[in-house]
Amino acid sequence: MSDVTPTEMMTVAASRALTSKDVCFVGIGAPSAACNVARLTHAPDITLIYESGTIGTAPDVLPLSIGDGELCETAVTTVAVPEMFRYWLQGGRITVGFLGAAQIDKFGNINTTVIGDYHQPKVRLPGGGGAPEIASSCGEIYITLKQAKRAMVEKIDFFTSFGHGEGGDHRQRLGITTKGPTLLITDLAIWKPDPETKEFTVVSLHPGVTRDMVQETCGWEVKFADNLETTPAPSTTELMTLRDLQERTKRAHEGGKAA
Amino acid sequence: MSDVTPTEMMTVAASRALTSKDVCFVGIGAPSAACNVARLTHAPDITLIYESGTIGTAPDVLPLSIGDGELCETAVTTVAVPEMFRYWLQGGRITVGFLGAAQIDKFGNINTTVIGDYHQPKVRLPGGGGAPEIASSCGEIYITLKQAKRAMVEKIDFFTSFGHGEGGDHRQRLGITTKGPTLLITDLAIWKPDPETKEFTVVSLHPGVTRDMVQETCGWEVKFADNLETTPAPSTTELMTLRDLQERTKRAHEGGKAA
Amino acid sequence: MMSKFIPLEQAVRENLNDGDTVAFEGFTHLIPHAAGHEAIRQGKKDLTLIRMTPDILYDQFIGMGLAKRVVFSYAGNPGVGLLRRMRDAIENQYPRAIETVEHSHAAMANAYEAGAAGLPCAIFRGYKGADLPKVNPNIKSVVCPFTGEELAAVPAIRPDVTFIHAQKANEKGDVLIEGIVGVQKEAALAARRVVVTVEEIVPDFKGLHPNLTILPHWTVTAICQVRGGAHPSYTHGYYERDNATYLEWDKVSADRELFAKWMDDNVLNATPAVFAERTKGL
Amino acid sequence: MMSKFIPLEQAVRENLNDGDTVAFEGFTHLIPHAAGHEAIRQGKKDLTLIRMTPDILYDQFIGMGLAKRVVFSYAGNPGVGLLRRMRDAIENQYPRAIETVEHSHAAMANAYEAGAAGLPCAIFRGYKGADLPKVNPNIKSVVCPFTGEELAAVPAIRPDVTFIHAQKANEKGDVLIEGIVGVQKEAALAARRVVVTVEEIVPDFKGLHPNLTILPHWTVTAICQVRGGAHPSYTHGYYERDNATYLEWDKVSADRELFAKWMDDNVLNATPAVFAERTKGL
Repeated sequence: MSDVTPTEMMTVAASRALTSKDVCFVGIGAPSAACNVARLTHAPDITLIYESGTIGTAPDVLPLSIGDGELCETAVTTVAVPEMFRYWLQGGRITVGFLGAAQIDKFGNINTTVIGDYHQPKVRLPGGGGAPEIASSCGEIYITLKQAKRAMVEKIDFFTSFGHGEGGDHRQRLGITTKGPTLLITDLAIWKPDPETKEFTVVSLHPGVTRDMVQETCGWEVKFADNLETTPAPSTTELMTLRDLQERTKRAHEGGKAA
Repeated sequence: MSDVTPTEMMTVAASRALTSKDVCFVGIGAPSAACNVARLTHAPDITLIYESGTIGTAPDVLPLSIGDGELCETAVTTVAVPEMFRYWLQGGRITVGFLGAAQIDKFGNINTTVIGDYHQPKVRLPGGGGAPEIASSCGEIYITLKQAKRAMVEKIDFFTSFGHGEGGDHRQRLGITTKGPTLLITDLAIWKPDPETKEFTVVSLHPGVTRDMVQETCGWEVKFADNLETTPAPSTTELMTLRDLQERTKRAHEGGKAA
Repeated sequence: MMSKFIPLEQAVRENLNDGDTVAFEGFTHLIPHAAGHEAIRQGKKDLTLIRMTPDILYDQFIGMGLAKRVVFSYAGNPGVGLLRRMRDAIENQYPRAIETVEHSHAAMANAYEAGAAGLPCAIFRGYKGADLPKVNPNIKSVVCPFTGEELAAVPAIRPDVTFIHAQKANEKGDVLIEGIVGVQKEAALAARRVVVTVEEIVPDFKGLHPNLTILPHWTVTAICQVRGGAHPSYTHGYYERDNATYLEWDKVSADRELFAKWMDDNVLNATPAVFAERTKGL
Repeated sequence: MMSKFIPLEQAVRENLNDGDTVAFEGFTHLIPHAAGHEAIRQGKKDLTLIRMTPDILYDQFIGMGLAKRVVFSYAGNPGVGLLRRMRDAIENQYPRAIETVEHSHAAMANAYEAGAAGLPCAIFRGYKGADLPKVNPNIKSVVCPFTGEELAAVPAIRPDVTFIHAQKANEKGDVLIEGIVGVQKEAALAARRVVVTVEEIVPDFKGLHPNLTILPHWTVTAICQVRGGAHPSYTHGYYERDNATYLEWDKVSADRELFAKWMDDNVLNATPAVFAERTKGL
C-alpha cells in the first residue's frame, strides 16, 4: 500500500509490539491508537488500562480523554483513581507502559513538563500526569513519537520521567527494578536500547526511509544496528483496522451536540 | 416494671446516651443491642457503623457477628474493610465508639487480650480487633459491661485499648486528641470520669441498687458523685423494644438450617 | 452535619471564601463545571485551586485572574493539547502571576487518599529519577523501618471545600457516584466542607447495589440540583462528554479577547439553568 | 497468568505447600471453608496462617496441629466467644505450640492494603497507648516529614497464597465479589498465588454494575466451583450465615476428643461436594 502515512506506519509498528498476554497502561494519542489496533488485530486478549481506573477496556472508538464514558462501559471493571495508582500500577501488575513524549533523549528520558527553565519556562507543557510512576513501575516502557530535532534532543530540559538516565546501570543504581524503555517507535524507525550503554539504536527502518532521514530529524548522533532491518509495511488488515478506527473516532468526537 | 433484669437496665441506660446525630461504631453484644434500641426508639436517625464496612445499617435482628448479611442489606452503603479503618474511623468521622470489655480499670483502660502474662497466659482472650484504634479515633467512647470483681480491677493485665491511662492529661501527653471514655454503663450504675482525675465515678444508681452492691462487684474503691441520681427505670416502650429485638434475634440465630 | 438542599448560588456563597483552598474534582467524568462557573460569577478570588487535571475549568478560573496557586499533576486539555490561559499566566503572568505546586498523578491520588484517611502525609514508591522533587519542596521521603527502602512522601490534601458533581442524591441527602469514580470520594472526605451538584434527587436508593460509591448525608454540607452540571464533561447514564466543546476550547483559550468574550457570554451572564439546555441531545 | 478452572483438590495441592504463609480471607462473609477443609484433608503443615479474624476455620487448622504461626487481630468466634482450640494451643501447647503475631484490625487492614499496593509497609495512626507494640516487634513507627507526627508502621502482608470464596466467575476467569467485601481484594492482590472458590460460573458479566469488585482473570491462579463453599459463613445472594453452627462450634471445640471426632466426620472423611448439601435450605 503506497499511500501509508508515516504516522500510520508508526502506529502499526507500535501495535505489533503488543501481545494478548500484555497488561498495558495506555497513554492518550498515538499509544492509544496502537494499543487498540493491536487489540483489534493480533492481540484480542490484551488488557488495556487507562489511568481513569478502567481495566480491560475495549472501546469502539478511540477516547479523546483518558476518561471517556466508553472506556468504562466496555471495561471489565472500573476502580477509583487512588486504587489504580496503588494496587495496579505501583502493585507491579502492568507489563507495558506506553508513553508519548514532547522531548526525549537517547536514553529514553522524557520531558513533557517545560521547554526552558522550570520556573521561567519558554513553553509550559502539560506535565507528567501518570508518567513518573508509569516509567518506574511498569515491567517495561514503549515510547512512540514523531521524529523532529526539537523532540529528539541531546539533553532534555526536564526529567518528567526517568528512562535509563545517563545510561548503563543508572536505573539499578537508583533502586529501580523494572526494565524501563525497551522500545522506541517513531514515524521513521524502530529503536531499541543497546544492551550495555542503553542508548537507543535504530534496529529497523520503515519502508522507504533512509539513514539520513532518521539522522536529519534527530538531535543526537544516531547509532544504527549492524543488522539493520526494514519494518514490514502495514498489512491491509492492519491499515484498514487503523483507518476504520480513526474514522469512527473522528465522527464520534466531532459530533458533539446533536443538531 | 418490676421484672426488669440488670442486663436489660444496662442496655436501656446505654441506649439513652445515643442521639440521632451520632455516628456510632458498634461493638458486638451489649453495645449492639443498646445502639439498636436507641435507633428503634428515640434516635431513629442514628448512623450505626460495624467494622465489617456496613455504614448506616438498620438490622431487624441483632447480628451474631459484625458481618451478618442483614447489616449489608439494610445499610446505606458497604465499603471495604481497609476503607472502613482508613476513611471512616481514622478519618475522624465517628462520634461515638461503643465498646464492651473483659477487664477494665478505673480510668477506662480495657483488656480483652489475655488474663495473666501475655506470653504465658492463664486465659487467652480474643484480642483487640478494632478496639485499639476505636479507642483513640472516635470522638468519645462509651463502655458497657456487667460488674464483677474480676472484670473491674485495680490493674488490668494488658492494655488492649487505652482509656485515660494513669488519669489526668495522660491522653494529651500521648498526642491523642479525642475525649476517650466519657461514659461507663454497667448493670448496676452509670459512671462518668471525674473532670480532673478522669477516674470513673458513679453518677447514677439503677433502681434498687445500693452503693454497697456497686462496691462489692468492683475491684477498686468506688467513688460516688455528690449528687448521686437514680437511673429512670426502662419505659414500657424501651423494654418492649429491647425484648422484641432479642426475641427476633434468638429465633433468627437458632434457626440455622431449615428442617 | 445534615445535608442542605439549596440553590447553587447560595451553596457557593456560603461555602467558598476568597483565599480558600478548593478542589473542584472529577476525573474527566463528572467535572463540576456548573459549580465552578458559579464561583467565577461570584468573583471568588485568591484561590488555591487543587485538581489532578486542571482542565478547561481551571483554565477559566486562571484566565479570569481568580487563582493564586494551582496544585496539579497534569495541566492539559485532555487529548487536545495545552491549557492556554494557564500557560499565559505562567509564561507571561497574564492576567496575574500564579504559583504552581506540581505533582505526579500517583502523588496527588495518594495525597487525596491520605486526606480522606485523616493522615498527615502519604507514602508511595514514586518520583524515582524524576525532576519534580527538585522543584517542589513538598516532595520528601521516609525510610521503611522494616526494609530500609526510601519511599516518596507528600503532604495530605485537605481542602477547605470540595465541589463535586454526582448522578443522584436521595431525599435524606446521601449522594451516589458511579462509572469512572475518580478521586471524588477522597476529595470530598478530605475536605472541611463538601458541596455536591447532582443531576437528580430521588426518594431513596432502594434496590441499588450495596457497594456503590455513596457519600452518606452526614458527610455532605450542601446539595444543589443542577441538570447538566458537568457539561462539557459528562454524567454516566445521563449525557455524554461533549468532545467538540473541548476541541473548541483550544481556539477560545488561545486568544485573550476571545476568551474574555466567551466568559462574558457563557459564564458571567449565564446561570446554572443553562447547563440543562447545553446537555440536551448529548 | 491465565486462570485455570480446576477441581479444588488440585488447586490446593498445586498452590499450597508445607511451610507456606497463607491467608484464607473473608470478613465474616465469604469465608473459604471448603478450601480450608481441603487443605486440612491434605495435611498441609507448618503453615503461617494469616487472617484478621481466625474464626472457627483457623481453630480447625490449629486443633489439627497444622499451624506453626498465626498472624491475626481478633481470635474469637464472632458473637459467640473464644476460639477454644487456639486457646488450648497457646495456653497448653496442645497439640503443638504455636507462635502468635498479634495486631489490631486497623493494622491488618492497612498491612493487606500495603501488600496489594506493592509497598513494603503501611503507616497509620494507631496503637496509641496500647500494649501490643510491646509484645509484637513488627510494630514500629515512622515520623511524618511534614508535621513531625509519629505514626505506627507495620510490614505489608505478602502471602505465598491467598484463598478466597466469591459469588461468581465468568468463563474468562474474572471473579466477582459483592456484599460485605472485607479485605479479600487486598488479600488476593497481595499474594503470589490466588485460589478462588466460587458459587457459580457464568458466561459473562454483561449488564452488571461497572464498579463491582472484580478480580480480572490475569490476577487469579485457579478457580474452583464449590457450591456452598463458604458454609457456615455465607454468600450474599446465595445462602445465609448458619449462625447455629457457629454456636454449636463452641461445644465441639471445647473438648479435644469431640473436636477430633467432628473433624473426622466433617472434614477428613468428607469432600468439597458436601458443602452444597450443607447450604440447602439456608
